[in-house]
Amino acid sequence: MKPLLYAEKVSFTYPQTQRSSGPLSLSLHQGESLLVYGPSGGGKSTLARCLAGLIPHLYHGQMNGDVWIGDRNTKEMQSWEIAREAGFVFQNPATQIVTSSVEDELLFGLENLGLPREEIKTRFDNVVDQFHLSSFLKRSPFTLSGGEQQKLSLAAIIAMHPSVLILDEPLSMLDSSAADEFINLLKEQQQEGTSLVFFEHRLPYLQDFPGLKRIPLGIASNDQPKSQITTAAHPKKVGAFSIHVQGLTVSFGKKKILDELNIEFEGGQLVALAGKNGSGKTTLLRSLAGLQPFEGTIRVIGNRQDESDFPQLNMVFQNPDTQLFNPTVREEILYKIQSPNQELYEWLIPALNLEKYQDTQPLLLSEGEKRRLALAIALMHPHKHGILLDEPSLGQDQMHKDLLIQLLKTISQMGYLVFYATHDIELAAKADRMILISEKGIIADEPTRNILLNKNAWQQAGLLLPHWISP
Amino acid sequence: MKKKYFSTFQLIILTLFSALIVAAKIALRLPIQLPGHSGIFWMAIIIVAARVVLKKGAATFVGIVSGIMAAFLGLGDFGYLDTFISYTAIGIGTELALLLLGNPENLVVATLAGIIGHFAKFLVKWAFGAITGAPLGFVALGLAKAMISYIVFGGLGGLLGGLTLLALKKAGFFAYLAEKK
Amino acid sequence: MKWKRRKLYISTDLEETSPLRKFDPRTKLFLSLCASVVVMLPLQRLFIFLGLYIIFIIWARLFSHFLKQMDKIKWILIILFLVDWLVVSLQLAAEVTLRLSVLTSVFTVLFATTTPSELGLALESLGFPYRFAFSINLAFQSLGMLEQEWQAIWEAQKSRGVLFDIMNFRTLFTKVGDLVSLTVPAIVLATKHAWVITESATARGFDSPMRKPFHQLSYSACDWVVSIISAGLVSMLILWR
Amino acid sequence: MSQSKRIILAVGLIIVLIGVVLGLESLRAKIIAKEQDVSLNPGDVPVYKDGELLAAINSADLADLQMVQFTDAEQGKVQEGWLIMDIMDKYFKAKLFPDSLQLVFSSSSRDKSIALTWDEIADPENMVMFDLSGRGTLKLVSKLEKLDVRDEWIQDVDRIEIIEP
Repeated sequence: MKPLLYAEKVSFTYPQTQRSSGPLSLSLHQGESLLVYGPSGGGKSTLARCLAGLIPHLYHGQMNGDVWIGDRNTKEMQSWEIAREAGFVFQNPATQIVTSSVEDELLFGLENLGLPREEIKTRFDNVVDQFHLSSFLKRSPFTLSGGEQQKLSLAAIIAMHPSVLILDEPLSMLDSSAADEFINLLKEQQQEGTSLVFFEHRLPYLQDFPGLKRIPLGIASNDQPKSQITTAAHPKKVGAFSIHVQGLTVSFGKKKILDELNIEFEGGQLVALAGKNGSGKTTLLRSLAGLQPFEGTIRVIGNRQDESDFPQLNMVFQNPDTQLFNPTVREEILYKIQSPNQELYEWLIPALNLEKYQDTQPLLLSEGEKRRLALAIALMHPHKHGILLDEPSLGQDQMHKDLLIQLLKTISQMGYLVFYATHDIELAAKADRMILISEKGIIADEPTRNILLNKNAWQQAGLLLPHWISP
Repeated sequence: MKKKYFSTFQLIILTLFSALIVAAKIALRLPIQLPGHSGIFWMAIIIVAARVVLKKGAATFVGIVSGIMAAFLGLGDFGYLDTFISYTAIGIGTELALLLLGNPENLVVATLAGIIGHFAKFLVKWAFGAITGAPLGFVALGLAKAMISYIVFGGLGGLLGGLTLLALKKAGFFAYLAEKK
Repeated sequence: MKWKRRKLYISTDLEETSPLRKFDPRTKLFLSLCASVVVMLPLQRLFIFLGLYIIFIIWARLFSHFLKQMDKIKWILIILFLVDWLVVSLQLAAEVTLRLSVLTSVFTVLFATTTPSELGLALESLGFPYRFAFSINLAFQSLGMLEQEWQAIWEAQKSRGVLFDIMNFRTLFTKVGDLVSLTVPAIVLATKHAWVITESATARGFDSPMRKPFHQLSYSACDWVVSIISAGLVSMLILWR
Repeated sequence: MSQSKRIILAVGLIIVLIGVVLGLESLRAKIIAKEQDVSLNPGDVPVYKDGELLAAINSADLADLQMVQFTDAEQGKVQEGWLIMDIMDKYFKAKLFPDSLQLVFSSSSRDKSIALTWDEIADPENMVMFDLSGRGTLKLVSKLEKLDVRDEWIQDVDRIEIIEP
């Protein structure tokens, strides 16, 4: 039987950065599912684009090898001809939306196929039924949750009846329950005969995906981190303190995002904040960072007498691109710091595995590297009490997540408070203490081990505790 | 198949830059009560747009799309028509200025292009006044003062655009861009 | 520098209850253009037009929008009227004030009763390329996201010690350099979004020569009637001696 | 074209634009000012000051003014007409003319002219007035010594010039 999708030693090299990916060879038959896995920076996204014909149609660079869809070489097809055969689901559900309503989003691809009106109508109705979208049709896709957006993106592609579906880390922005739901939708698609190619590093979610064939991506990541970070090397330790949050309330208009929260933190703790998207995680962090007007009190009580005011916590923002604009990584880290602590800098750079990038232009770093850079920026800035991190694991593979956790632990051991918000339960499970939050408020605030055993709390938070995470 | 004038990427970049201008105008308020101060970000972005998409018509396109948006959102003081035309005029003015002046990575060029582009908006407001017989916003302020303020903010915006381009270049933005069609 | 309170969605000025919602956007565009021509008429005819115009605006339930527009420029109207009256004549004062108020408000008929995507469809059917209509829609749907991004950038840079608070006319010149820390990330983020959207749109067949729109505008009998009547009125007002 | 030339050109362009705006704006101000002026019709007697047209005296407009008369000493005929001071009052309402202000009445067809001070005109005893001739033109007559014989009268006055001292 002829494969639907056939790739032979496909590799690609970017012209500017000279980063290269591949080679990858695979063949995919009707109803089959493949998983291409490997560390971040190994070129998964690039190869996914090669399979979907976005490379070479949208990218400059050197593509070797060939991809055939059916019996046609993608190099010889027009991009809309490829779109008819191969659907592509992107990593970030919010940014791949191209129209202003759910209805238009579903129609977009169908219109481009040039189908007759009746055919469009039929396919539209089918997909609305299948994905239970009828109550959403007039809504702006931006009012949907991340999980719903990713579902919509899938629906919009399925409506086009592609024979192959290529998925580029579709789970990385989703919380555990949304990820689980999305996987179930894909299982249904597979049963209906669609062939799938996953490029994903959140492997545990795909553990029980029926008939999934695994293809390891040959390239070993060439930025192996230093194995150990020691607290001894760190220049500075802080004295004991505690931060008291009392009656913290934040409202947008009439809607209360946070309602009368009471939390106490101690210096030296590593605390995770877990909850669904929209549960107020970011708002809580912003309040602690002093970026968000709020009612209630947040104050530090330290061992020194004068410390009874607002805490000094530096925030590491979710999207590192909101900060980067300097010519080199070094200048970026040291920007606007009056007298930088050289000792700290020397410690931080290898600890964050940024040594060889000091003279690189920040915009040319990979997503993971940029996140580490943002962390370096926050840590270099004078802060008394610690750091806050918003979704620090996005775009990081397992190895870098381990590195990150190791670093955060080190920082907390020096006496700082480290408080991070995440939807990644695996990452949350690495903290000493976890706070589970939902729209209704704090559901549980206990040592991580206890929370992982508390099934009831997870249910209340509306989150699925994946079975492979155990205390 | 016939090649489109703007590639899909260029079209979408210009579209998002147009929206970026309007978003800045909505989000950002300088504490200065002088006509035309929103021109700082406006001119900066439009000049960057013209450099990023190196094709004739880029600045005009940004002007038109942001003009339509501003009209829909009810921005501007003298109604939809005036708003639309003045945004469009900025686009065309900048376009023509850059056609004459060349690459806005030169800060003098960027500043002058900013002045000319922003002056085009002033001309529209002024012509709008002349058609109705009214000196419009210049009643209270005086024509010369209004003109100077437009020139200053246009120039500052152009300068910011030029500085932004230089910083983008140093930070590796154009290398990022060069990989995309 | 100040940021306005975080707004999640920026809505257009749409008036849902207006009977004009049902009309073809092309009709409304035509009406608005007609009205802006008539504005140049001499005073008596301008008065007749204004009478008809206000009746129309009230019927279209746009009177509050009209008042809102007037409210924005009320001081200018008052000053203009007084100055022109004292310096020149009552006639000129009336003429100028009326023209300005009408010109400021005529396009309410179009913009307050049409959604961006309807305008997109109208432009497409008037012969503008689909890409242009697509672009307008995309610009609108990206607005909320970009506004949040401006704010995120500002916060991120502020937390690094870039200060914009002491911004007055004099310090502005020295601060232009610091503003780069806002514009560069803003440009980078917008470009990255543009790229993802480009990929996403291309992967769903954007620019396919086969494209057929699903929603189509139709010029109804009502549209014809309104267009013809307004065209007739306008030519009557212009030609009448 | 070199970069510096382009820049100079652009600076020039900006200056020209500013000039055009300011120029047109002052022109527009003038046009508005002119709109309130009386236009000059055939038969009118224009009143100028510093070359600027201030008013146009039309004999038909004078009908509502009070007529005065005197008998001239030369031929004993009755001269009837409107006092110049009344006419001036009609056209330059509420304007106080200083006594030393000069009005020059001239006729191009007769090549005659005379300068009178406001002091002389404003004295009703002097009877400085316009007499409507049979041809419909205005004739300046007076009991003033320098203007009391036919030879000194200004027939067919077609220009009045106001001269400030």
